Amino acid sequence: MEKNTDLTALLAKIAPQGEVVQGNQFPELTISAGQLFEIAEKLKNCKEVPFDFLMDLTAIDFETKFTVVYHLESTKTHDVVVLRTDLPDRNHAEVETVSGLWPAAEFMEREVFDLFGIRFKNHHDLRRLFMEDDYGHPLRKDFKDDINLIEYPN
Amino acid sequence: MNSIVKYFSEIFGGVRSLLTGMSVTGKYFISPGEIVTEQYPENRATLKMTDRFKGEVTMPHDENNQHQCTGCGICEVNCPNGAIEIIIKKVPNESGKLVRAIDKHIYHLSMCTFCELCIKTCPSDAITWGHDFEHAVFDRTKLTKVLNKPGSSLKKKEAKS
Amino acid sequence: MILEIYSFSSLTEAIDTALNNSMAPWLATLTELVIIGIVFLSFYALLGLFLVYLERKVCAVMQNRIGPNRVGKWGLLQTIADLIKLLMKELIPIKNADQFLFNLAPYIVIAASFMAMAALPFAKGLQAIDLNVGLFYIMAVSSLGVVGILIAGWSSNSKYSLVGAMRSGAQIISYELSVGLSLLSIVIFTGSLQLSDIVASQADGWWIFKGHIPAFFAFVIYLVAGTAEINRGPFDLAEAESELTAGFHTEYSGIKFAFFFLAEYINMFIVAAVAATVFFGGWMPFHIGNWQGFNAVMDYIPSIVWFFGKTFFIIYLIMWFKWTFPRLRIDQLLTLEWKYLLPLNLINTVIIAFIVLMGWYF
Amino acid sequence: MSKDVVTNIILRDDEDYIINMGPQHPSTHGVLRLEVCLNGETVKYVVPHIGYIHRGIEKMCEYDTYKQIIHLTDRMDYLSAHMNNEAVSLLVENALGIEVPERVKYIRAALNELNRIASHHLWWSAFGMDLGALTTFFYGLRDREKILDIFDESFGSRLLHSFVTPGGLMHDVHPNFRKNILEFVKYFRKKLPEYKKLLTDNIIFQNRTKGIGVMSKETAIAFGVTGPSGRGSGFSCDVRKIAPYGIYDQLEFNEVLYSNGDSFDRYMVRMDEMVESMNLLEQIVDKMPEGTEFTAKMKPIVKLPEGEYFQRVETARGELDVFVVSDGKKHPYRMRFRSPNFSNMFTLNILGRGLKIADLVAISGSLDLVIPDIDR
Repeated sequence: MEKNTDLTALLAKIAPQGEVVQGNQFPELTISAGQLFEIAEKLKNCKEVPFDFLMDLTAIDFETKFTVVYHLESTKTHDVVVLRTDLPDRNHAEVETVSGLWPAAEFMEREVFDLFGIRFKNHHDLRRLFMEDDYGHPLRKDFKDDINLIEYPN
Repeated sequence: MNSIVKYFSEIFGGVRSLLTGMSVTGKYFISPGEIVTEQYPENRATLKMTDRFKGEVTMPHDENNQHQCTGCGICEVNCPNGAIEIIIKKVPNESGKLVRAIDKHIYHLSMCTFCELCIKTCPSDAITWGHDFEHAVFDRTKLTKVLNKPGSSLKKKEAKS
Repeated sequence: MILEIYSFSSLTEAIDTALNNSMAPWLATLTELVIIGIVFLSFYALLGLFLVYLERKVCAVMQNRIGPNRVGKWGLLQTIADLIKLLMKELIPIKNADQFLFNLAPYIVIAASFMAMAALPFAKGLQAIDLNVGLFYIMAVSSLGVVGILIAGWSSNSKYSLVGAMRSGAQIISYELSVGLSLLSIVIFTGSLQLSDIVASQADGWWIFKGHIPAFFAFVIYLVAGTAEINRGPFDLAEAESELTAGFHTEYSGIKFAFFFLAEYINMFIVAAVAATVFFGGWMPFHIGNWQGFNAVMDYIPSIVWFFGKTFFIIYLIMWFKWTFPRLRIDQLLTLEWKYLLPLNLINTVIIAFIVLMGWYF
Repeated sequence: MSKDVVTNIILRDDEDYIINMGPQHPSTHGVLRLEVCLNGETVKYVVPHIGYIHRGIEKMCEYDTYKQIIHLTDRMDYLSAHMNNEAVSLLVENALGIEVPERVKYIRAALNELNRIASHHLWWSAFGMDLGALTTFFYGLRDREKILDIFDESFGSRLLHSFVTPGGLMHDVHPNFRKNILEFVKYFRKKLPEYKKLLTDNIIFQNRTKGIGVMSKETAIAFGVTGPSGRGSGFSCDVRKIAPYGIYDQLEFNEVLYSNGDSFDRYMVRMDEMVESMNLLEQIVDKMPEGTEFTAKMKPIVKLPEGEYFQRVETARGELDVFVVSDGKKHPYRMRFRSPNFSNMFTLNILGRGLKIADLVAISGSLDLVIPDIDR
């Protein structure tokens, strides 16, 4: 199982607009939300290293922006790349869905929508997954819950 | 013809597989020595927990009603669930100076998840696991325990040689 | 032949004569009916409780457990305690259920199994009514229980119940055929549907031995089909616990649930008793042709012991199935009947008819 | 999207005959609610509803130190508690560049494999029960008890151990650890043929599982179905092989792969994995160095350097990924668990469509769902 060494070069070729860095574990590609679907499709259908397995899809609340993170693995070469996209508008965060490319994303996107309130455009069934409809988005940093004391001092 | 052979071989194969399955249960039916049931309340006398069994957090006291807890509060900080509360008091020592000592070491068994962090981090080995596992009570407040016995005091450390 | 001391006919005749001497004939008949009714009712309840206890013990030992052992000696009173619990439980009324049918269903189920017991020959001279179509009567009456199950499933206004009831309906309609055909093959031997005749015809050997392999085949098919007919594992689709929670009796509680529960076990007893009567000679002791000495020794065992011994052996077989096999799926259940059991059974019946025609049996 | 992958789009109709399986239902193994639409006995579609046991573990982790997080991971997939613990521990160790002693790696691997067997025991028991073979439950639990006794002796708890900690182990394993493992392997090798006789070879069981719930390899990859469920479809996804951690690169074992992707193959993968795990256990006991060291040197307060960290481990149910964003403090800034069951469960609709309701139970049993892991 040899690792493809020039993954960063590959990423740079696929997404010339994006910013490619070698993270501490995997190559990371940061792109704007508008290009996400296009790049994701290219990565999935890439000839040499098809990234066909969506390991993880999640989001991070950086207080100033949301970052949606996609961990992609190629089942052919077992290479992993990280795809990131920043959503600066926290109140109307919106990004194109990738559930058409990786059906696994359908539910991870629903989870992200539930916990962060990030909307996924063209998602065919975007409903809340865990919480009530009128509950806040608990993984946001500004979320306050007065009933369940999770913020005990430590 | 072939299909008829297949039809009957299917039946015989199926019946044979069913009979092998029945032989397993049948074997256990005629060997009651294999019964593994533990008759719990009756075997209380012989039932022994393992040495490391995590029943509840306890604080051992010696015969002079002395414990080793200095009230440093490290266990309280390390507990992920806030199951430990330490109430501090000031007591005069031999020279009349006020020093820190525990008033109450409160342990909420209902909140404990037995992660062992308090026992692991205790610098003076004052708390340890108790082997009692019959914790069921009718009132939830009874699960809040005070670990240091009333009137207990800190055990003096032997002078370092 | 059979020792007369073990015959119950002297006892029953004595009661009959005493009653007829002391009162008018119609009143005597009425009193007899009442006595029989009471005897059967208590027998029914005790038998049901004992079977529940037996099943628990049997499955426990098969599963490396002890089973009930707290209430009474060896847990013998466990089922009585359960019965008391069920009696005291609330009967939960179901909203939007058809109340009349909902309450009626348990009685239909229990009445059907009760009626079937009337024709069973328990021992020599111990049979409530010896109909000349006894076997036919038992089959007809015991399949009435499914009406109760269907009513229960439909009237409780629950989706699980309805699915369970429909499964049960399909199941009984299919398997009734195999039960009938496999019993028919023995009727071909005896030439009579009267149960006393069938028992008497086995005085020189049971049909399962006298009838060669085809009779054994018929017995196996009867056992499978009979298990299916009483909705027991591996054919317990009507109450498939892991799929339909409890199937047709999901919504029942308290004593109404207990009725279904009891009826299921009594049905198991009836199926086993019919198998014992038809294939294993009923209360007839184990006889081999002309071995007079051996037969005489066997005669010393009372007929009622023979009957219950055989019945409980078959009950044990049925329990053994249940606690070993996974459950079938509904379409596989029907496939098993229509594709395997029925054709084999038809062939078997033809073979038996041929054997009887040529007189190739003992 | 390639044609082999089926989509999950559900077409609802007002006339649908809906049955709610769960949240309290014997075969959903927890508080999972399946909205099942029936057409007679045939399933039209399945909509899983989750969240009944959502505890917000990811949020709670943001207020806990890395050592405290361990006890939360126990409670996600409570049947593979060791693997979950190890995931966080490995992540912290890799981030700090700590090399744990060789012996610890071997002990961890042994615990993983023991836990995997114990988990598969419970799965086998419950799977048999889903299909109506009630006796399997007791045989499976009887053998699982032997493993739990080993756990009990070493950690004092049977299910939720919190034993693996960043830097090593909580304390040393019991001196009888090796002996007990070998005894268990010997015992279980004798009992495993019984499993085969009772369930695997049974004609009813085979009819109930063969060709039921067929998942193609493409579907497995697309839906992210990992672990034994994915390997039943031929999706080579064993993290122990593709991204080895701990001592796994020095041990010899085979990745169990089947290709049909039906319930029976998913069943067989787990049955073979138990054998494979026993082989691993024998190797581990054989190679495990003597000694008493059980932890690397660690600072009392663990602070990860700023950055993002990712760790994959193979639990009994599939790939568990831990993703941590650290801002240099002693709490993680964001902690994310990609739980294997989450992805596995959402294939219920595409696998169960068009089959009977009894098959749905067989499929959900063969996927080996643990609901607290889905909800987290």
